[in-house]
Amino acid sequence: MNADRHHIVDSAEHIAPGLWEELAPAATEKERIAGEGFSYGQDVWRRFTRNKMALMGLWIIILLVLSAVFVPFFWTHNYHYQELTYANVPPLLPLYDLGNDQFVFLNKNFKLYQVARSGKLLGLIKPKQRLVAEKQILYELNGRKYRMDYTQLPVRLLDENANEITTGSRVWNKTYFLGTDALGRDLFIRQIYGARISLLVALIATVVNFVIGVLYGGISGYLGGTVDNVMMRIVEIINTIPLTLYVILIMVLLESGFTSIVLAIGTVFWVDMARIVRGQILTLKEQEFVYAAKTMGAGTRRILFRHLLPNTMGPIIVTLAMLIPGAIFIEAFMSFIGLGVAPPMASWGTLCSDALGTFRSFPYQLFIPALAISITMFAFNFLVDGLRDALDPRLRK
Amino acid sequence: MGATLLEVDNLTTSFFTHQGEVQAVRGVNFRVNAGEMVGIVGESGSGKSVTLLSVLQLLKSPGKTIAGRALFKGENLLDKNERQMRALRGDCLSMIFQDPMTSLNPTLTIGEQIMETLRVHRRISRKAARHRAVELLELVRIPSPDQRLNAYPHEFSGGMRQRVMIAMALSCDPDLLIADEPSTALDVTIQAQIILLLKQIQRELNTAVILITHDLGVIAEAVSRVIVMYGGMIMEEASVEDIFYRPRHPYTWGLLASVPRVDVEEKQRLSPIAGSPPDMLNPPAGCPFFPRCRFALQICRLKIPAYFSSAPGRRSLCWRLHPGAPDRNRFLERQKNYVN
Amino acid sequence: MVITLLLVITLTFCMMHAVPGGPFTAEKALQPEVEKALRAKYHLDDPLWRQYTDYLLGILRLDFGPSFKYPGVTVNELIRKGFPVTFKAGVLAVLLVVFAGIPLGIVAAVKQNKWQDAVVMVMATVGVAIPSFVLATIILYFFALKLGWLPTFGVTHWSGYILPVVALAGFWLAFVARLTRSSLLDVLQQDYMVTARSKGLYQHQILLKHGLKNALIPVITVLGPVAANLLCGSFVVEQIFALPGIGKYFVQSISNRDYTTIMGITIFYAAFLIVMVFIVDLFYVFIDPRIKFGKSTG
Amino acid sequence: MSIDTTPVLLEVAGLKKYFPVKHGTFGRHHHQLKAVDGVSFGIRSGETFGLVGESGCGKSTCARTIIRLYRPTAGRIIFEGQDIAPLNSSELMPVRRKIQMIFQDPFASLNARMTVQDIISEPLDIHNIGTPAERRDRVDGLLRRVGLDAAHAGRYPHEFSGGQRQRIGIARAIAINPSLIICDEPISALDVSIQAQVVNMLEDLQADLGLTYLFIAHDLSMVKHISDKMGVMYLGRMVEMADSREIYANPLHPYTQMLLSAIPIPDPKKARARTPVPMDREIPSPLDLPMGCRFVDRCRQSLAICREIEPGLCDTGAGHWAACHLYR
Repeated sequence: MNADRHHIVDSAEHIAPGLWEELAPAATEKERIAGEGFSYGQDVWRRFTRNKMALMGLWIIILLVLSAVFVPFFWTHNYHYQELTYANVPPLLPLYDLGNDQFVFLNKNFKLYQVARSGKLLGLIKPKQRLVAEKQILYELNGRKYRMDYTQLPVRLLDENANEITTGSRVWNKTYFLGTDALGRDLFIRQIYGARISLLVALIATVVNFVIGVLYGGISGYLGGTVDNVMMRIVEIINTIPLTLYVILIMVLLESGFTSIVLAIGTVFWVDMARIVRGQILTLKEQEFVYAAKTMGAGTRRILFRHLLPNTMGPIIVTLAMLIPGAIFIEAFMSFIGLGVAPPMASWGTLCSDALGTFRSFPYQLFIPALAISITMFAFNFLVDGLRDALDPRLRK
Repeated sequence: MGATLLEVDNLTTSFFTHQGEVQAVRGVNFRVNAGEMVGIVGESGSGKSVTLLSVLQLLKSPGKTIAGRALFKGENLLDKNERQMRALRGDCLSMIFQDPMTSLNPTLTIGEQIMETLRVHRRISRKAARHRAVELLELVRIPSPDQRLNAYPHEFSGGMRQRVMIAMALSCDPDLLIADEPSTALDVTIQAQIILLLKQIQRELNTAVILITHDLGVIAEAVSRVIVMYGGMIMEEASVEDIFYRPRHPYTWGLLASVPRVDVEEKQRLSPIAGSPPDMLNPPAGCPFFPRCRFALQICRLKIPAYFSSAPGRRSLCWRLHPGAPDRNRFLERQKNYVN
Repeated sequence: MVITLLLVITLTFCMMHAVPGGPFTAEKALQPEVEKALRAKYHLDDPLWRQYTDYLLGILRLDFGPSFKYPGVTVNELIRKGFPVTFKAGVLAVLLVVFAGIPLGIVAAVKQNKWQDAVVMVMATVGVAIPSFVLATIILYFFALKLGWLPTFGVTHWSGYILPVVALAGFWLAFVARLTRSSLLDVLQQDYMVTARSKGLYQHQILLKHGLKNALIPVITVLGPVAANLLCGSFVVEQIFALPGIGKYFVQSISNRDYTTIMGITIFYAAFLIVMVFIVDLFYVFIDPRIKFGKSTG
Repeated sequence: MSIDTTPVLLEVAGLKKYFPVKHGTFGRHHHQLKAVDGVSFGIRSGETFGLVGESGCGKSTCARTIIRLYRPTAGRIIFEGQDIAPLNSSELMPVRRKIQMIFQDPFASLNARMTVQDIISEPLDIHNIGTPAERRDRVDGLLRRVGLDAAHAGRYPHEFSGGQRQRIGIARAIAINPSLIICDEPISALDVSIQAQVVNMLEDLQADLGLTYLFIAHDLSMVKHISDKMGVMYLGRMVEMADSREIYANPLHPYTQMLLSAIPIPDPKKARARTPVPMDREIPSPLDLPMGCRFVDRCRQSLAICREIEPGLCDTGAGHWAACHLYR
């Protein structure tokens, strides 16, 4: 028997006489209250912050937004300047140590660069002579001769005695933090611009969802009847066809470009939100607290904004967080198939598609934007999961 | 009265939630004899359903039975693994639930749901199972049972679904039927039919029934012995007559005085129990009922009392009944104020 | 169904004809007489309503007309050539989604909060976070280029389908696994599951007969749209793996501004999709007895 | 209090509320669900009128139509001498100050996003009563009136127990001093010991504030306890109406008899001594009503005429009304 749990005492036990006194009624009749006085918002926040992954997602998104907004103001490169001498320079440079604090980097496109030990690019080394027949290029550096041999790939660097020089340590490219693309544009700043595009798309999707989706669903659900029938019929028809098809059609119609993406997303991207809000409003409308407000004489506006919508906020936020990655996804997809932003503007989708051609030699050009998209998606997904758990009424006591 | 069928001893079950341990059942012990109908009465959160779900090992995830034994025909159910329990459930021990609307699988015909129990435990052919299912539906008075076997639950009314549940529970002639608030979700007229049906089953099939309810009226109509639960503990146990005419626990008094009586002519004011049920996350250190008890003593706040028994099969958990308690007889006189 | 399709046709038609300047202006300036001849050839001089009715009648005869850009090639031919490849890849991908996604979801739900669940959920989260074109290029890079296990493009051999199908199915597999998991977890909490346990059924009966049948209802609802989206996903996957499918022609026609092909393929897609959704609806009625046929489809 | 001389506060005459029911999306066969189908009764000032019946009998719809949550299909609702049935929402505003409602579900009837302070002061807010400071004082007073701590005004509903929430609902209902309160199953979601608390509070408030109640419940014993007069509803119709004690002592309609015999009595000897009226048939679908009397299929005493003509409610003497051919 678990004695400390139950204190079941023997009837023969002696009880101190003082304990037989009656309890004052005040001590027994008092109303208890269980909670700790947290509002709904505080409660949600507490549960949200307990979820480490969700919190991480939130931080990543905040970081992304901050860098997308501020980095272009002070970054030394801009997104459209082409420096063809530095085309296709990767972010990681395997260096050849030539002694005397001399370092060079040999790119896969047969270009030799002089590099500082720190990883700063110092300049392209002009070849002294091209031996096309032998598939060799001769260089002279500080009085010593080197030859680049491309009889077999990957290219090798040989010294005067035709011995292969082995690469030393790899250093991070200090001039182009994430390397350059085929036109010698700084990929880092292009990534940031890609983030700008994606986040702008996310912002627009949010606004559209909020304004059109919530309003459409709210009106449809609140008014009900024939209005609701007609409005839902429209949504049903839009829903039969996948969003991607619509967006493609709209993009074809409007010529590609950022405004078209915005328009395309804006036209059809609110449908899910409208359906969810409508469903919520339909259930809430039959809740007794709404009837209570009506019996007090509350007007439509009060009922909608004080009673219905605040109680729909949870699902709205979760849906929003779910739709944002979808919007980013679609933009990337469109840009990838060539319907996105016009060059020289960069988005993650165009970066990926640009990199596709040379991706056997320069996979970093593809992996970096791909990673950027994926991390952003991860962040949003974790955020959604966290929000859903925090807002789910079933998990609340 | 038959031999002991089920003996529960010091059963302790908690739910381990995010906020902490909710002590739903705290050291409950009682026994049920073969063929008898026992009522367990208590308000929501008193631990009455959890007790029986623990016995059948049907608790959902944060719930865990920490201590105790549940001897069914001498074997401890709590020692059995899922495989052994599976063989018993639906066969010797079956259960029906409060809400017939959600307790039947909406995507299977009721015939299938009755027959599968038979086929698992009796290993009979589909045809034989179907034959038996028709018999069972006749037993619970469902009209044209042969056709109704092919119907889905949503085609039945609430009362009919509860009959189907009972038919399902009876399919393998269980020794013990646990009915967890079987009539609460139903209208009074339907409730009366269901209770009548349970009484008839207990009488005719000699099945022991544990009837869990919060309705004292249902208890008075149906059972022979009553267990009153509060705050995860048994407050009082006695025969149905003793509970209604000679109760000894202030909580039982409170319950009796809270319900209006149709059968009494003159209008009288109800005397409710003040306050709210205890928070089982932080139950009182002493008697769970002391914060709402009019007769609470200093000791009630500090220590859980022992059971005081005045006759075999009758016990009450109250310090006022302690041999050393002051004014013990005057206290017992008070019961007259609470019973008609 | 017919109404929706008609709406799609009308919408596509209007959109294509609303393109400023018509289909030939995008090119270098054509000789006026050449343009005139071309316009006459493609009946662009007819009044709009006439073009519309002609087009509708054509579709009724399953004729999507000639391609603007490839003289002598009809859209029908393109579809006939491309569709088998797309369809094969699509069906394989759907099968992969169904037969891998649903079981993974079940495992995760049954082993909730155990390592199996964690593994599935990590995989599923990765799956929904990576766009199909990223997944396609990454697996292409590793399995075809780096490891050389599988061909990089073409479908001359069955192994050529492996990577495209995985790339196509990836996102939806993860999506379906997550959905199955949450749906089954939901169902496992239902009262009738306790009833099933209280009846002493076997674990597999409880899980498969009682749990899964109910849990699959929401999963089946999304399978129609999933199938549709798999087809749309084929646009880029076919591009990356150089599969001669319908999606490849579609992307080409977009960059070529080949309006009749865009229109034809869009309508073909839409029709295919509507049929898929319809089939799913039929299945839905079958699995959920509470839904009467006609109520859900309208 | 001599009830018969006090004025009638609410009179409902021939009240009907039908809901359209659709079959399928294309279906044009619109059925009508006759939730309330010609109900008449009156409540005198300071009185409690109880309304009982099985679920689906239309008692809640009746209440919601009277408080004008629904627009009645037909009939009059005369409150303080004015027919409020045809009024539009702005014309209803003065009436809304005088009729309030207490709801069944203590969880769903309070907006979870509002503090108790906001919930209780909302009616004051809507009707522009008092300054913010006065409203705060009023809320404090109301909270104490219903036995809660005024210090908890800033808390949210989910922190309170079911009984406490129901008291918050009562405080909200009495905040603007209404004369009529419609109690729509106010205790059926509560525990036994809490039900009595709420019922006693309602009785005290009636005595102190001179309130009039329309009390709806399916628990016949509680309705009998609290109401002076009561009506029994069956499938949208009032089948019997009389003084509460009279109905229990002398039920006329076979349906009332059946209901009464079904009530479990918390007294083992009495419970086992009585023979229940057999009730093996269930309530028919309100969409598919039988011809004639709606109760005919479940009735043990039905006559040939019962299948032909629907009986009207008529006075069998001494204000005891019944709608049954047995008493014509």
